[in-house]
Amino acid sequence: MLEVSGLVKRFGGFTAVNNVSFRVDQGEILGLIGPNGSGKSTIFNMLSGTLAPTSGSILFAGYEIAGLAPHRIINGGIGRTFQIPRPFRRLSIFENVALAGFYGQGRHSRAKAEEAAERALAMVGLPTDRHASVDGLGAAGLKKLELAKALATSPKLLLADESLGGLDEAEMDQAADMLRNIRDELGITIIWVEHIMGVLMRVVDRVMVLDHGEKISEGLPSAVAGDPRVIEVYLGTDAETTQAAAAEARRRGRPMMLELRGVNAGYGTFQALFDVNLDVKAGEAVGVIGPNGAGKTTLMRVISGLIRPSRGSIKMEGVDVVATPAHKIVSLGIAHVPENRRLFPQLTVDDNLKMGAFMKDARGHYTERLEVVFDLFPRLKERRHQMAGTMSGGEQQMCAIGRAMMSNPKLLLLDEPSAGLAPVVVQQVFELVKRIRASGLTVLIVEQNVQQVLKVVDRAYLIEAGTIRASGTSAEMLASDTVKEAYLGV
Amino acid sequence: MTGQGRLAAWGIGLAALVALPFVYRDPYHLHILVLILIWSFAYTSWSMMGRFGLVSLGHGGFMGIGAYVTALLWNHLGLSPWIGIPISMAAAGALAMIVGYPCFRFRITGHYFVLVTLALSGIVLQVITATRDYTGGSLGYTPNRATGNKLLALQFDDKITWYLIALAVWLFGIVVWHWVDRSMARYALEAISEDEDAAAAAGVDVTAEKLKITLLSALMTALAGAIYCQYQMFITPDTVSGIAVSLQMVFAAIVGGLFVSLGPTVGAIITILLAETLRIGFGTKAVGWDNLVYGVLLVLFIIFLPKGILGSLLDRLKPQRKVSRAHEQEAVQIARPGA
Amino acid sequence: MGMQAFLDIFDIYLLEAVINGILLGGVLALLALGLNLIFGVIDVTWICYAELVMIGMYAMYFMVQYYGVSYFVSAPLTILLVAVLGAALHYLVIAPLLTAPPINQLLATGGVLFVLQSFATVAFGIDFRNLGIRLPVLAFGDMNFSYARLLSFVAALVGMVAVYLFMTRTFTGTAIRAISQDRQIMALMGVDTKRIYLITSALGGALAGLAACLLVLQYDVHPFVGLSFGPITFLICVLGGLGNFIGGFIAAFLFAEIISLGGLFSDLEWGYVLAFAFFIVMMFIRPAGLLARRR
Amino acid sequence: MRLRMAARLVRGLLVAISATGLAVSAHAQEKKIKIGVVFDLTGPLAGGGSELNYVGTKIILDHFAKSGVEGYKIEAVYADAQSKPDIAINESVRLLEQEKVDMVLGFFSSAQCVPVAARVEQLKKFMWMTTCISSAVFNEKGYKYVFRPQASGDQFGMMTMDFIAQNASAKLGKEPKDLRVAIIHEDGAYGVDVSKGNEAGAKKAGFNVVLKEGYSATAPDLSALVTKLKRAKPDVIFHTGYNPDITLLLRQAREQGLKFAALMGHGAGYGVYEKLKEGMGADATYIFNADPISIWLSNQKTMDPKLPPVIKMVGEEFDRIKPGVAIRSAHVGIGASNTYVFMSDVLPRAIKKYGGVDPDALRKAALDTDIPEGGTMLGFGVKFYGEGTPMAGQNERSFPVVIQYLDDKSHVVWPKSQAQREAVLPLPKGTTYSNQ
Repeated sequence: MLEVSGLVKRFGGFTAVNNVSFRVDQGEILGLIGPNGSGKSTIFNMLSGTLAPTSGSILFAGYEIAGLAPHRIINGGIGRTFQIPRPFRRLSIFENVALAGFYGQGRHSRAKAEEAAERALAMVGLPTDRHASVDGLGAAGLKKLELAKALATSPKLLLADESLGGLDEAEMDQAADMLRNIRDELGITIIWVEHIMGVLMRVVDRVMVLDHGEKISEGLPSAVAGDPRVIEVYLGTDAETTQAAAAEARRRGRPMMLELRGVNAGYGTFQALFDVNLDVKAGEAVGVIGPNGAGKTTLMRVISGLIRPSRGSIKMEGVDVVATPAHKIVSLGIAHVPENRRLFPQLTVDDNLKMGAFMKDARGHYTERLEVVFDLFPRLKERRHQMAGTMSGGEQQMCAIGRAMMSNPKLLLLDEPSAGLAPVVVQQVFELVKRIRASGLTVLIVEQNVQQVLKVVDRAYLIEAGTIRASGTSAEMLASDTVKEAYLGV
Repeated sequence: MTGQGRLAAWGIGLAALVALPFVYRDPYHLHILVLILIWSFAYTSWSMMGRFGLVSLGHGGFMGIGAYVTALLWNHLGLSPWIGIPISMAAAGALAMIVGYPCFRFRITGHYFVLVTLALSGIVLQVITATRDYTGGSLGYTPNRATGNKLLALQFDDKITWYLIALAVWLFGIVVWHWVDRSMARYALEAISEDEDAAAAAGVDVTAEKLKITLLSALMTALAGAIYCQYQMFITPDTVSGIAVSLQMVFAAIVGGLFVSLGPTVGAIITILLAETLRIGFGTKAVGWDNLVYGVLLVLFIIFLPKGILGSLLDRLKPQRKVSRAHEQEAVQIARPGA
Repeated sequence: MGMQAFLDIFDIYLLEAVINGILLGGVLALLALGLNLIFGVIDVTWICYAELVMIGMYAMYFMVQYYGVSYFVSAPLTILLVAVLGAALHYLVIAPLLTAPPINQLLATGGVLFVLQSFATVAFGIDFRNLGIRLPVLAFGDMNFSYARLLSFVAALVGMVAVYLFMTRTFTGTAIRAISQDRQIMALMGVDTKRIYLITSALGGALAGLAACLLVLQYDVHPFVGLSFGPITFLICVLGGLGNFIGGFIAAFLFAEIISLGGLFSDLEWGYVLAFAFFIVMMFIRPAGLLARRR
Repeated sequence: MRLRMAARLVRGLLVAISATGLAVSAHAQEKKIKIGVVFDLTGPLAGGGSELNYVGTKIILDHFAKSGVEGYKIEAVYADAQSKPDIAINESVRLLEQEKVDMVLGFFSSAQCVPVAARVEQLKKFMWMTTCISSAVFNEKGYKYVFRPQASGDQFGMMTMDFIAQNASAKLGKEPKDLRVAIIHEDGAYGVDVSKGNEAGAKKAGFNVVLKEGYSATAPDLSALVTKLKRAKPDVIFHTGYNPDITLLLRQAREQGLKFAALMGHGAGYGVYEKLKEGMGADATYIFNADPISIWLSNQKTMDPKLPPVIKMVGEEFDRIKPGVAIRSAHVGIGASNTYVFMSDVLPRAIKKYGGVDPDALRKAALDTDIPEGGTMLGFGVKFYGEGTPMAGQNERSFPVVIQYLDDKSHVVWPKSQAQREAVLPLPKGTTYSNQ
């Protein structure tokens, strides 16, 4: 049904998808997995025409569709959902789906479109009331709407992008069943991208694993879960024991630095965190692990004040910071290295570091801090006049951490420092984290790369679907079945 | 209101409007009414695309083409406006396609789209001025008085005829508005205005849909220009083309309310009456005050009543609308995490 | 046009037109500088930018002509005044609309345009006012150049350098550049974005004030003087790439040359027609500005 | 603050609406003539002379309002055309149909005269144009109710050409065929019309026209035009413009080193010496201008003896309204004199002979007008071309004069009959624009 060969996509110098080939057979459900930034969404975007491939061929039902305009591909029988639901809020639920029913099938009659909309809505279990507003839908409802829109285009092949993120357990199971039903009842072939492995592994016929834009494994779910390369990607290989004992020693008798109690937070109607409790003591390194979409980044944003929690308290050295604006939280000694580094690409390394020292108190110590950062990362000194955007990923991560350290923080928040980096570089980044630790700074680090992170932290929390599921020392966490299940679904 | 009740209300309103000039004959007030109707039609034409986030400042250009091409064909070739108007509309439509296609193809949106269309109005204005040997330049242009058949020349001396013509044209605009509002094209355009990628993923040919509404809007605007010319029998580059006219359309549509069919009409009534009463009210005693008030009102409207007078009023009257439109003025989210 | 007639165009006057184009470019570049700053940093189009310049020109006129203050004392006062005006514009009109669609901000400043124009009409009347300062003329044989224009040209250069130094050497300047690249994470740097916006607006206003001080040497001031320059300034900024100072600078000269030479070969308006058409074509070829890579 | 503004606005609106409504019913039965007066009080034309015309006109109307005319009360309703033709049309229609004025009077810009005349004629109302000069208003239109005592545009253009033609060999030392002339003009009805007269005059005189070009009065930059002029090397430049385009052109001409022997202006912007002086300083000296003669310069010896006191009265009133103006612009006199002709000659006749102030009475009275040369403050006489002639409604006896600005005064230098002194031609050596 679908035959992809030699698919490549480059963005500037960055290769997001590198020479991927695969095929999907009629009536199959193919699971597509891989860590963040491994190229899953990019492949979806090429299959659906949102992006044109740099090279390679995509044969769908015998026709070459690579590079066609999206509406032609959709009309040709491929439907897709988006990772983050993108409903049309100015239209009612019914109109959203009817729109897809009308245009998605090459614009036949309106009556037929409405018929298709009713069928699709019934299929996913949304009301077929014509006037119901999108605004009333919660996270699960939006995901359903996304699916209904794709179904209304009467696809032969459905590209389902992370249909489960942000749902609770019951909703997840329901959604997984729905995908199965779609295949069984409508005979629609499905490619499914998902991070929640447990559910995915139960439903799919075959799994394909991507890492850094390349296919590293393919096969039956059970086989893939046991594939050492896959385990390496998700959990790391050298399972050497951590410095648990040292950590334990360090932990004792330290004053409390950061204290979260009953924190709830989200975006609009979407709740991302549920009653999160978390402690970080002075001098400690604490990790937060969990699959994509579990709420890790939201947690970081809540601490640094970018998002106001809807409930709960956050105390930094005993001071409640819930009502403090983000730019003032920095002066309390919290520095946040955001996900994907977020450097100012068109500024030099020097200027980026300068921004880190923008605060009044920090400006006075600008030169001293620069020394400290350059001591820690000599590479940055060499690159100081280079545009930040032109450096390698590892160097950029150095720069991002260096920028955060310019404000002379007490607590460093690191959000996925390894995301999107090559394995060798990931190694280097964790070396950096170790060095920072050694300098005595308190660190809270969020990571998908369980193995690596557990090597550098004293303690860790496992977060899943916005809730803390487990916590313990690094060694305890590594041995935990809960962690394994969360990652590999076994 | 039920569908039937609504239809009845429209019917009664229309009958009253048609009957009006036969009952009330004050010529100056009729003159103002005719102007309001013609401009309402122009503003409605603009809002056809404006309501979908396609803010064009090029409509001054389309209007200018409608007026000038019609008048030029009449004066130089003796072509009746009955033929000249379709030709002028086609010319405006062609221009809209020439500029619109690359704009939509290359996804020029937001500020950039506004500024490209702004340049378009500028071009039309300057071309009219530069070809002064034919168009009379900035001094303006008068269609020749018909010597023969007035109907053929579309020139009438009495206000009632013009009032009825303007009413018909205006009604045509409202009907087209409703026709688009009920069509699938509206769904597609609303979707496009929110999220082009997602709309494409639902199978919508984004470029084609945008082009279609732009074409429709440009054709109607050109018609408005031609009618204005035939009524006033005098046009200048500044009154029917250029950036000022484009801005006037945008402002009036916003003041009245972009998202309801009668919004632009309400906008025309308010802006024209405001301008007239302020000018007459202040008269020669305090020159410049009328525009000052006008400007302050515009700023206040955009800040406090972005949905316009009629839009806000309807919201107030009908708190439970079928689809909440509270988000209509929210910025469309541009940044999306992770590519 | 015959061949000879065509060749006749290439004379000393063509050169003069070219150089006059460059000098006009200086004026336009100066105008584009401040607008570009606002555009690039706050992502807002001040449709009324040229009207701020107009108010500044009136301030110069009244101080110099009416109260007899020396030009060099009036100039900094004017720059200060327009800077305050710029900050006020941001505080009163833009700030309440920052979360609204960009189009609404653009239109609100359009309303301010009306307000400023009619305010000037009410306050100063419709007379054309002239500063009455007549600078000498620089002559090279048959070619003559105006000092006033040379001055604007130099000021545009100096203004650019000054803005460049401010933007690169100071913390605030660096923050202004950074905020245009990633608005959302500025808070993580301890930067209060509201304050930076206010500073940027004042700076944009100050540059409009500077432009006013120089334009008043060349043009009569009247309430509608802004309309002569406003639209073309926006186009220059977009053509150069929003927020791209060098791009804006180059675009100003390109535009000025097209206007100057286009007007030489035919009626003056054709220069503008060509310039606008050039703009539209360039938008399709380089939508992100002259110096940007193709998307 | 904003609220109070809004409240005031609402109140203003209510007042205005009720006022317009009441105006209809308050049309009283007393004997009175209501005159709608339209000039530009805002926009670029206001500064170009329209406002001065308004002042002159108002002085005369106020003067007659004191005594009334033949038992009729005089009521003037003023409107601002805002320098825009469409507003001029709207206001004229409003005055005639809403304010129920008996006639409209005034109009500065030719761009307004042309469409307004067509509209007024269509409404069969009476129109008396005091100022605008475009011949396009009448050309072959056959209007019945539109009259203009003012000279027409082509007469302006012919007059300056004639002046140069008569002086070319004596003063400029060139045969007509060797004399290079450039004709530039703003592209409105006014500029186009005058330039046509220029062209006809140049052809008649046999000059070598090296450049003829129009431009928009609102153009922000005229340096390309100046370069073209430099390339064409004209001896005499015939220019028609408003302000600020005149100031801009002459400033850029100075900066770019344009040289010539004489500059001939044609009214409008060139009629307001104050502005020329403000913009150009000493360079405003020696400029020529064709305009109806200033009432303060006209030859009072050959004038109807009842007029000099009126001139004096206008001058005193003007000084009271606008103190400290060096040269009382000719525009004031144009408005005053042409209004005076109507009030003192046409209107009394309409009332006495034709029994009222309806359009037909006014029209018949206007057609009867026969004022000999010297019978108006502007020196010329008044007699209108009759029905059936191409210029029906135009005064056949009006003529402009050529004046020159010297020592901050204007002096009539042409035609010979009105001349007060010899023209300074060419520009003296050492002056900014001199090509000597």
